[in-house]
Amino acid sequence: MHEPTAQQIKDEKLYRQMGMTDEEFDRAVSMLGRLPNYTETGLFSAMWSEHCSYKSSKPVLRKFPTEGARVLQGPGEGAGIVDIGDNQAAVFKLESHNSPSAIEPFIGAATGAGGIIRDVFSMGARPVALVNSMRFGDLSEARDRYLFEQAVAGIASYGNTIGIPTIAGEVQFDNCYSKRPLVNAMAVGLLNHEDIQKGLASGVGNTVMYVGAKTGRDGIHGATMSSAEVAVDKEEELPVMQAGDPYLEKLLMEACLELVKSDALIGIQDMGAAGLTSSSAEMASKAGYGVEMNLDLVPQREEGMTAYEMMLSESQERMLVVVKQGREQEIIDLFSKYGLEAVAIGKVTDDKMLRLYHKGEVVAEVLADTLAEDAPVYYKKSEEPAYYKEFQAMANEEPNVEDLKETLLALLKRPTIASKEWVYNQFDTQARANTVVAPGSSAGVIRVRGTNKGLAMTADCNSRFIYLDPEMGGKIAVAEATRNLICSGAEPIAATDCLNFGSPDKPEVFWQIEKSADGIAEACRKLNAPIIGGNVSMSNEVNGVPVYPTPTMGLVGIVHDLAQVTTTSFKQAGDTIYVIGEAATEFGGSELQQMIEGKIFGKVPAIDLDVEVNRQKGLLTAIQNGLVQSATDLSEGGFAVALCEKAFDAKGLGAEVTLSGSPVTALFSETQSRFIVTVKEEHAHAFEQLNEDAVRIGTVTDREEIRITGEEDSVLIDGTVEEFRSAWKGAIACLLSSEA
Amino acid sequence: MTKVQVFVSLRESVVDPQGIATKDALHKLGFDEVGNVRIGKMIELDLAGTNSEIETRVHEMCNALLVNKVIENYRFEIEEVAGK
Amino acid sequence: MTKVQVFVSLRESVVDPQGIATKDALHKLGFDEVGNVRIGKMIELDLAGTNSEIETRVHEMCNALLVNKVIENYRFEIEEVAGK
Amino acid sequence: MKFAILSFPGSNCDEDMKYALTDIIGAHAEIVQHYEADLQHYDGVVIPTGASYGDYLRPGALALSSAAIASLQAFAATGKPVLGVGNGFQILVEAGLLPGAFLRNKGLKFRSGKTSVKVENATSLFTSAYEQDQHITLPFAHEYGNYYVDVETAASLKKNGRVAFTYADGNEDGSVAAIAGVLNEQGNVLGMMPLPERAVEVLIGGTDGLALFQSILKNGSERHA
Ligand SMILES: Nc1ncnc2c1ncn2[C@@H]1O[C@H](COP(=O)(O)OP(=O)(O)O)[C@@H](O)[C@H]1O
Ligand SMILES: [Mg+2]
Repeated sequence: MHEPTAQQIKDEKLYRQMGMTDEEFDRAVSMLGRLPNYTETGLFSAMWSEHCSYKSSKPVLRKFPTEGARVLQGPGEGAGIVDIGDNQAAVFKLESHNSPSAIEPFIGAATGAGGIIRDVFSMGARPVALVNSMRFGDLSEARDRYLFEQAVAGIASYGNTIGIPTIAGEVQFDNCYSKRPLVNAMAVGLLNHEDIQKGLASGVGNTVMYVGAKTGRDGIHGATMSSAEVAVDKEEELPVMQAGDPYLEKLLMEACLELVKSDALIGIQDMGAAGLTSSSAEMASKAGYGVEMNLDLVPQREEGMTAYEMMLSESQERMLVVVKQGREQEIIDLFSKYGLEAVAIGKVTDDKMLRLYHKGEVVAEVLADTLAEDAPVYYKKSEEPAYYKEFQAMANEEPNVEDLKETLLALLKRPTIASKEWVYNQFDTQARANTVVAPGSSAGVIRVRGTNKGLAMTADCNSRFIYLDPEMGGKIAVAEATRNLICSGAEPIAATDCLNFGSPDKPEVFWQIEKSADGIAEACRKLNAPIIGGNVSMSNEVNGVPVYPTPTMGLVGIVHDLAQVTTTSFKQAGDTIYVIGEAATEFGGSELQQMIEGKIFGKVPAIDLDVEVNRQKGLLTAIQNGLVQSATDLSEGGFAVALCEKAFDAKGLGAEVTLSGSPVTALFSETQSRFIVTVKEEHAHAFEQLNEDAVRIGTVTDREEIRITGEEDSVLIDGTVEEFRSAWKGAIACLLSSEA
Repeated sequence: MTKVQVFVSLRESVVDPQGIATKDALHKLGFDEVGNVRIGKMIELDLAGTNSEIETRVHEMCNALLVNKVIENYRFEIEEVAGK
Repeated sequence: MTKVQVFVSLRESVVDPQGIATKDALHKLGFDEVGNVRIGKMIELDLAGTNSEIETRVHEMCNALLVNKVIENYRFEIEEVAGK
Repeated sequence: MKFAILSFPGSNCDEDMKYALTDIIGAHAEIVQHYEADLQHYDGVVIPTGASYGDYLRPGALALSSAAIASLQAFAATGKPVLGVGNGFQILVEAGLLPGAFLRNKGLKFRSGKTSVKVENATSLFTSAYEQDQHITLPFAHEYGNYYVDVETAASLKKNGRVAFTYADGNEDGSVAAIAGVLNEQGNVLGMMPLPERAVEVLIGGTDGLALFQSILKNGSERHA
């Protein structure tokens, strides 16, 4: 293949095929002071893609609170870092791999996990747990079942092979995600403060080394691709997928974790999106230096690769490291112990240039800042969609429900509510032997070895609420995540986010982005969860229709004493059952509304963050004082579903409760800031003191039955735990085996 | 019944970690003459029908299920059971 | 370099869960003419040496690593690169 | 007693095993890398689980390319205890130290969780601290847990008390005769898919795995005395 000349690129507007607009090309030309050649045009197009530059989301991200007493590293590096005491810190980030997963779900999801794990150990941290958040169509179509099964298998294969347990996550199903799944992966790591690393290329003359897998022609232009809508029907024409190698990454991880102990190391960064280009340009730009690389020295998997191909390849499991001049051999020896190659491919310069040599010629010479720092920033047009006014004008009404018990059974079978066992039984949730709470409770909890502390983590986002009312929905996403931590006995300490949206060029979509960010920012401030990192994935659309706005929140909390770890399940017959918070008639965006009406509309449940903060404080204090036996937050499906979930894994136990008010509302409304808590009788008084909104509604029984009565002893729900459990447990497997 | 063997291999440029690890192992065992190693699938099907029917049907099966076109190529051989 | 294709299949006596699942899936998709399905491996090696050397060496590789005789059988084909 | 935890590239639960043996059981254990595998000075060898060589080609198979296998075979021949769990079991089988082979799980999926296991032989040096026919609960995590031996071999394993453990309720992965753990003829090599090192603490996976390590220690120190 012959590369077009700079003139042809301009005249034939070839940069457009690389995802660059005319304005962006002109901007590049004026910054460069000349026409960019083919390789240079590739550098600009990749670095100025949304995925690398955040050009249209930057103004929105500025809204987020990023500071806090515990924050050691906010957004900007591979992952954020928060202090957890004892000179240790937690390192984590949430990242999307939506486009690759839409094309090849197994590989896409697997490399998503691989990438976020690299982000974490590139900070010097040992990855200790994985969390994921996924969205798919409702499983009625074969393609969506395939995407779901394969994405789960992909995450499983990467996490299981590298030996990092997946301890929490969420999966929701809605046809707005049909053929356009969302696959977000989060990794959490631990490090000692002194081991914190940054991606800096500093110190003139220091050596730039390439470590890990060889470079091939796979994943070229992945960065620009993941910023564009994917046409799933044209599979053959798509660029070659970058497949992952969890085995190699395990070796790379161990080598890098040994490397960070060496004083020869200056900086280290993962070759993620836009591989060699982004890692070298960003490391130089962040450090205020230049980088010079000889591409002939880059380890290559295939023959005859051009500079363009090498710079834009997204071959996986590669890292760029900068080490002190003269110490190269140590590094080479270190990596060879793990059967890996470390190759010196360049050096740090003082002229701030990214300069590339290939076959003895300079093939690219660009100021690193122009690629990174000075990427364009867009203030997109934002416009309130008509539907929003309409929905806000609607009155809150109860969906009409014939049979309460049948409705509960049907809700328990909804894939979004049903047990996710089918998913997490495919993950090694126990690797590293630190998992205190595995998937199945509110949040996952791991022990921090050598201390009596635990780390709790969860990912949450109810996108139906965000679609109907982005600001309220944004608050709810954060609140739900913190509730999951609180119910596990953890104090939330920081958050990461992954903003999954449609095209920002659509004013309604950009409005959703802005508004939900406002809600998230406010809730994070109120709930003391600074956002220490995140990721943006835009243009999640099929045939021009955007998915529901889905800004997934990943939260991490500290359990100060492992004895305080609390789970969902009932513990003991005779315990008192409390509900915190009253049900209101709020069904907009609820699972019940979607189930009965086949669509969502109206106002979402209102959330008052002051009330939220109060109740969370009261509940956490009660848990920390050892007053609580079990705790659950109310989410999709409302009270009845949550009550059942508390019985499903509690051998030999059931519940008898009495509710007041309209049955449908009492059982199924998704009113916010609510919890079901069980308490030993002797602690009832102390518990009530701390939680003024807690109302006694019944007791845990020693019969595996769920009995809910209403006013005047009317029986609302009466059934065996088994009949509810079997509906809930088998639902997803059943949907997957269905024909057509 | 006719026996059909479908050979599925990874597209060029798709990395084959399994092949690479296997190659390294072969070298360690002293088989230094080994260059590239690629690992693919062999799917053996017993089918009813005339050869020309079978030919079209197998292509359909590969597109529908057996082959992941995003990362894989395939070819197949139809052999008379007699031919065994 | 000579290209060698090693075909590894499960022994008759060993049940092949993947083959069974694939057969069921094919039937679901309407390929009712499909009888037995067995899934094996195709290992492609680039090798240096004369054909007769290669022949002995490939047998050695299969015994040493590529094939587990407890559950698998193998055969292989040596094809001249020219022959491609 | 001094244990070597034999770690191959990609073995990712070697630390877990070391923690169980040292911090919980109180034995002396060191992680020995496959390339430095000189095992003579140890009283027991444990091969941990966790995707050595990425489970590529066949789980456990690529370990055959390591020099450690020869020293492992030599060590086993001395009659000292060798324990392989999960991927460690797969390696023992590929190395010919135990009979059989592993197929993909019947359900074709990686499965992890806890399973009920029956102690079929409580007289071995690995199991003497259990009761005969005792039911215990152990964690497991594997995609190739489907143990295969031909019918005759299965019968003779049973007859000679070489089946250490079977799956007690449900044999979901399809192992022949529900076999979960196998001994070699001399009884000094045990391979098992359930993971005892993940069941040594109330906080984590329960404590049903403790007795296995206690057995090894007890019998080990006796044969030294
Ligand atoms: N993809 C997944 N991976 C791991 N765990 C999951 C996944 N999806 C759901 N879970 C687990 O299943 C349980 C229920 O999930 P979910 O219904 O989202 O809980 P909640 O409503 O409290 O957020 C949680 O423990 C969650 O961690
Ligand atoms: Mg949730």
